[in-house]
Amino acid sequence: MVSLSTTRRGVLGLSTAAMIGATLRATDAAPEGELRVGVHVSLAPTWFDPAETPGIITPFMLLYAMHDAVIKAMPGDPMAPCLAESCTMSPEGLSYALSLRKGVKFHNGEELTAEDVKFSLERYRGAASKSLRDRVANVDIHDPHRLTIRLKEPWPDFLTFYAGASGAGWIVPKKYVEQVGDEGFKKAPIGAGPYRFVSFTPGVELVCEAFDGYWRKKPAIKRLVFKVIPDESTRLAALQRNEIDIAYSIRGELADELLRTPGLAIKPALGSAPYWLYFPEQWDPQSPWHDRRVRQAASFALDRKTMNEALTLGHSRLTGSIFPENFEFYWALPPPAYDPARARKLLAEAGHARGFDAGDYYCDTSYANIGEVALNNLREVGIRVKLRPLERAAFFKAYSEKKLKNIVQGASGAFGNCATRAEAFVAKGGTYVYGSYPDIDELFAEQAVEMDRAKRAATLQRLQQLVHDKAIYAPIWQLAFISGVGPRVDQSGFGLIKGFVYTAPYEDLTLKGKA
Amino acid sequence: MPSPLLSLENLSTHYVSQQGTRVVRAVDEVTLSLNAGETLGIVGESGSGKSTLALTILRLLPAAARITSGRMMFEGENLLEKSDEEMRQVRGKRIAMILQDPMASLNPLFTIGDQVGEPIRVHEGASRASAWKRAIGLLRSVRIASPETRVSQFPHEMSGGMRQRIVGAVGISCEPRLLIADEPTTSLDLTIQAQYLKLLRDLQREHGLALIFITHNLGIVAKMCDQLAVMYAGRVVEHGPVSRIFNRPMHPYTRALLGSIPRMADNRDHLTAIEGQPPDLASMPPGCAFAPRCPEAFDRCRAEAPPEFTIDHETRARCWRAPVDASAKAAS
Amino acid sequence: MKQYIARRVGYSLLSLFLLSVTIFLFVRVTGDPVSLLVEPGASPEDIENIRRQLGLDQPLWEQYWHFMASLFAGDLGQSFYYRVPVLDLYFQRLPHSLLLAAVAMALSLLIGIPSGILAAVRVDGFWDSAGKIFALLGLSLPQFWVGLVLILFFSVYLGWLPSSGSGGVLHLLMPAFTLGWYFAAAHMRLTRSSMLEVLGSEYIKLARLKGLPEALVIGKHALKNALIPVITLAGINLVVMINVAVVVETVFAWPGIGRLLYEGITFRDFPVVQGVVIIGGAMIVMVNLLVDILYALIDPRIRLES
Amino acid sequence: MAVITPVTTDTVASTAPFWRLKGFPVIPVSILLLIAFVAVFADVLAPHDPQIGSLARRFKPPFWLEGGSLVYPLGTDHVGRDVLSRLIFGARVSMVVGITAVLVAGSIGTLLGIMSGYLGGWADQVVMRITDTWLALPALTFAIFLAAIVGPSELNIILILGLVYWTRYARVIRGEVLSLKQREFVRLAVVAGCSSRLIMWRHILPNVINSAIVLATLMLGVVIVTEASLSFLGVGVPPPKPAWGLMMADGKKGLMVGYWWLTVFPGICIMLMVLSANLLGDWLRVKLDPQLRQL
Repeated sequence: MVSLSTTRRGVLGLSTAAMIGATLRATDAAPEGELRVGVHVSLAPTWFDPAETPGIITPFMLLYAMHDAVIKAMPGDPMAPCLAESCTMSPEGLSYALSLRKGVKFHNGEELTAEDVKFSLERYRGAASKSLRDRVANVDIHDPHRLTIRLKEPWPDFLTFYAGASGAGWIVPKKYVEQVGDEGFKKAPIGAGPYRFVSFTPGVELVCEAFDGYWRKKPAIKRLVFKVIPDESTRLAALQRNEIDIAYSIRGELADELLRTPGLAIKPALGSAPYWLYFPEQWDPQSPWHDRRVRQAASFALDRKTMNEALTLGHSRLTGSIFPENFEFYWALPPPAYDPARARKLLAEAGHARGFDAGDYYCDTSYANIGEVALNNLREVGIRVKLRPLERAAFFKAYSEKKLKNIVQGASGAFGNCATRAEAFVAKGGTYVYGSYPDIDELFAEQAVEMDRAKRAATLQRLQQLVHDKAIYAPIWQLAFISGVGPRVDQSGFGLIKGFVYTAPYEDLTLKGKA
Repeated sequence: MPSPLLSLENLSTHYVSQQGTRVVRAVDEVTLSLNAGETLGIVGESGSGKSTLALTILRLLPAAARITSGRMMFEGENLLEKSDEEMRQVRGKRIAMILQDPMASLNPLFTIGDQVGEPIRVHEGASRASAWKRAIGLLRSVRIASPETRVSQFPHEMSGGMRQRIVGAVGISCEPRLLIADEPTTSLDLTIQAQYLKLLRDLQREHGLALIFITHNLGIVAKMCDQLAVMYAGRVVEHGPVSRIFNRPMHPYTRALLGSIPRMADNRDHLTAIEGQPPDLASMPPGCAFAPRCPEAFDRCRAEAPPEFTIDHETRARCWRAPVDASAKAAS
Repeated sequence: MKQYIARRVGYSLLSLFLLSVTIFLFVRVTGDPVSLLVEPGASPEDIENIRRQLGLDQPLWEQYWHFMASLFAGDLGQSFYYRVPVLDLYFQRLPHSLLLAAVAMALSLLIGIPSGILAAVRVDGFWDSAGKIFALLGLSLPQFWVGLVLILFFSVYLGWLPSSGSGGVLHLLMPAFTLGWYFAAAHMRLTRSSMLEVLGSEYIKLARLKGLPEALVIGKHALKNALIPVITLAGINLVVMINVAVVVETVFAWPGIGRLLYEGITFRDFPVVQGVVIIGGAMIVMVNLLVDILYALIDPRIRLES
Repeated sequence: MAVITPVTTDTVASTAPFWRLKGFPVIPVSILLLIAFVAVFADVLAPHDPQIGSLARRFKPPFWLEGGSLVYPLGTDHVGRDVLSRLIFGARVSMVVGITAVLVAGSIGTLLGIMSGYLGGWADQVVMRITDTWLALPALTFAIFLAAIVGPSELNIILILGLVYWTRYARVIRGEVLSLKQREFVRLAVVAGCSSRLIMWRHILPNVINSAIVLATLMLGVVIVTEASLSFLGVGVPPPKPAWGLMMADGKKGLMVGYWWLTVFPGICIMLMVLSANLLGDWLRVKLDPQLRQL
């Protein structure tokens, strides 16, 4: 999960979780009706298995339906205890004691026990699995509902990874997995989530059915169908025809149509991937980008607000940082103003009174629409660039191999915190770092060994300040993910969980006329 | 004298190019007649209009060709006044034709029986079974061995000579009054050629057919035909009984042809013995078309095209010298 | 003849070998699947971990050797993205592709053959131009646009047909038409030229000389002969359709091979791309081989010439 | 009257038929000339810069609709650029991309086709094996890979399309050469001791050039439509270059929203160009095929 903001240490009380459970608990009526979701990507069976969770957000779309986690983000609480009733960190930070909820059943009727939690953690091999394996010493089971996870050394970020940025805390039934094997599990997954797997047709659809025995509440909707519709215009058409009730990722002018069509509703959700312009030639004294004023001018030239209105109907979050707001150690920076006059002035001071030919502007093809607008903005102040959209795979290959020049339009939705983000994008040697500044590298090295959280935060904030002052990047926004919802849906579930762009939790979704 | 089976009067067929600027007089003012049971030979070089004439009689001309004038009387009816549908009913039933390349004339995808019986079914409304039976009989009559098995075979299973005879069988399937054979033997070797000619003659006798035999082989004409028409540049330059023309050709072109007569054994494709080239049909000389090559041409020949002189009831020729020569001969 | 066939089969295998090398290298030099399986900026450990899981940490020649060895064992490897065997994926998609291609081909011939015949029989007439232009239009408009216009009209505006997905006959109509229309022009042209050629043949002349009604001449004698090359082309195009329907499959969310391949490319799912291209290549090479051999059987000159 | 059409032989086997039009295809050629004219004088004709827009005036409809104005006669696109100006400059891009790509494909294909057909043996084997491999690789797949390798630019799209489609030429031309080889004049040239290179250059090339030209007009359409499909898949001519195919791919979303002018106008342009090229090609087939000159 990308959404987690702060790491909670100490006791995660019952309070919030219990309250949510109480207030949202609907009637006990039997689930009925069918909700069809038009999905923008091809669903992969790997996503049925929490152990495979890669470092992208998409699989969580399915995990929330079929599985449940010890602790996961829920409405109002980014770290809500779910399968756990409580989680207590030992004072020295070396162990976490979990007390599991009793009577929780998997879809096959077996009870979820501490064995399954241990098994799931040890079996986990997805994103961040190495960090977990390196730091987790062992898991002690005290009784079927109590266990302790012991660390080799204090690791303040443990819960960030266990409960958020990985699938390790999502529980699969040990007995079943051992019986059917990994391949068998992907063909017929069993979890403890609100919906159980019914059928999957690759490239076509995934069908799930309400699990009456879900601990939190009985889902209101009987069937969930995820239909794969790769083209977004077609997705919109399917929504307009009520072939689907929810259409993920409806962008630009198609979103306008959602507003215009009676019965349809627009559901924006803010993702946690900031977008930015990067100037890889700023370390080359020959390049015009070497001059900080030129980079600042580029930033002032961007009319982020209008861009936001036009491309995402104003739902994206403008930002002055390349770090997402929900990251630990985030230091808020206001979005740079749109000030073309100042941009021109800066350019003139830098010796480009008549503007200059700035070369290429590289971007991922899927986001060339941002580039097209930025291109116009830059040209208005005299920075003349050529758009060079590269197909996604080729773009990231070239970006990481440091083959790009002039301007790069980048983005990242990677899990982690501000330190991990800085490692990849700012500090010397990072995957996407074309050059670095000694003072920043120093700060980065300093925070990496700092055990005191407050001091580390201060260091990282100074680092963020420097990234801003040096205008290494011209940040644009955190992109809004816009989905459409059809007339049959009452509670669509969008935006309930902060930072999560898909609909969730599924047990809370309702159709109109069916309480 | 009984009225002839077929008489063509002043028949002209022209090809007109798409822009209408080029006119090719492929058949020009042809007058011919043929009695029932008779054989008419038509000879001439390639491009002299023989085949066009045959297709004109059947009204099966390419899109660009137009019959511009004349009459075509067949059994007392003017074929030019018939509708397309009426004309279709004449083809195959009353006038049949055997094509230049009988080898390619059979559809490779249908059985022999189907193709031989087809005209019978179309023109006489015969059932499939009875047409089949008739086809077997027809194959027998063109001397095909074991017709019962052959009838259900496909063309590629037949030898060239057999296919030739099958095409003949198609021609006579509806007992037509007139059969036009357009160089039917050019693609055959000599023995088969002779057999085939004999077959045609036999068929003609048995069925009382009139036959138009188009060829450039004067040897065949001598054997097969009663009447002969010599064509040059779209026109009939000489017309008369074969014996008369062979003995006493009136037109210099006929004389040249006879001078270069190939033997039966000499299966040459072209008559090459005459010097010079045939004229371009699209830009004919003002006078006689043959004048540029004619050893006997004089000024009038080059200035004015000769009309068709009727020397006697069996001799007609298009040459300024013809009436003169005729009277000279008569005098001598 | 045996020797000829043996030689042709040999060439075909050589072509497939070249194809395997080409696709193996292409797919590797153009992008890194790992960068797509994680978010940019993911930790190097995770990246290394995935790389090892996918076997991408081995040297190139070893990967190729492994790929070829499994290929001969009938195994195309596991998809990076789906983590299931490529062959499973392929055979899940193949029926959809076959169905789409078959219906598209039927529609394509339904447009192409009549318009081709009309064009050949009524040269320069109204129907010639109308049929010609209708068939050519399918070639002149990008498929994605045709598809969207169809969806807009038949799904959104009229509400007659489902916009996308697979299922009943109704789902099939729009994608099949879009795909078939694109190919209609080729079939129309070939029908026309083949028909014209046949109409000029001696046996058609003879059929007319027999006094057959024009309908019989065209419909029986000419058509049957003229359709032979058209059916041959249709056979080849059927295989082509299975492999090139990316755009149509994407627009109509049709779960076919084309989309599998396209998604394989966008995710740099090496085993999927390799597998689909090789199987598709084998199909095309095989059909060409069959056609060549059939023609050689029919026409001995071809044998001599090569 | 029943029709017997003269027997004709196709120069370009099977891919396309021989076509007969009444005289010169006036309308198609005028359309192509018009497009060429517009392409050449785009700078003068276009009222606005095709690459610059402003979000403030995006999605303006054509002038005859409510909210439209004559300033942007055919409306504006999603970035607020003038559709008419983009169409005008698009003519240039599409013409340049289409024609050059066909030239690239034609040159490679004709050259290799001649060599393969005339020299035979080893050279033939190499070329034919490569074409087989090429044909087994779906064109779009191939194009996506090439685009990923060389990156997107107008020039690269030309190269890609050329590299994808040369095999079609090679096959056709090779077939032609094989039959030319049997002809008298080539045999005479061989007997006269001409070198292979001279024969290919002097005797073979002029005789296959007609087929190459006919094929080129037919390929023009294929290339332009493929260019559009590449844009749809995101690997075509890079925005904001005004290429018709790109305009259609960009505007396809607008189609669902009622901004039909974004795709309909470039669609009409592509359609007219492709149709015209095809009709001209079919006419050329007839004109350039010596066997059909008789009438």
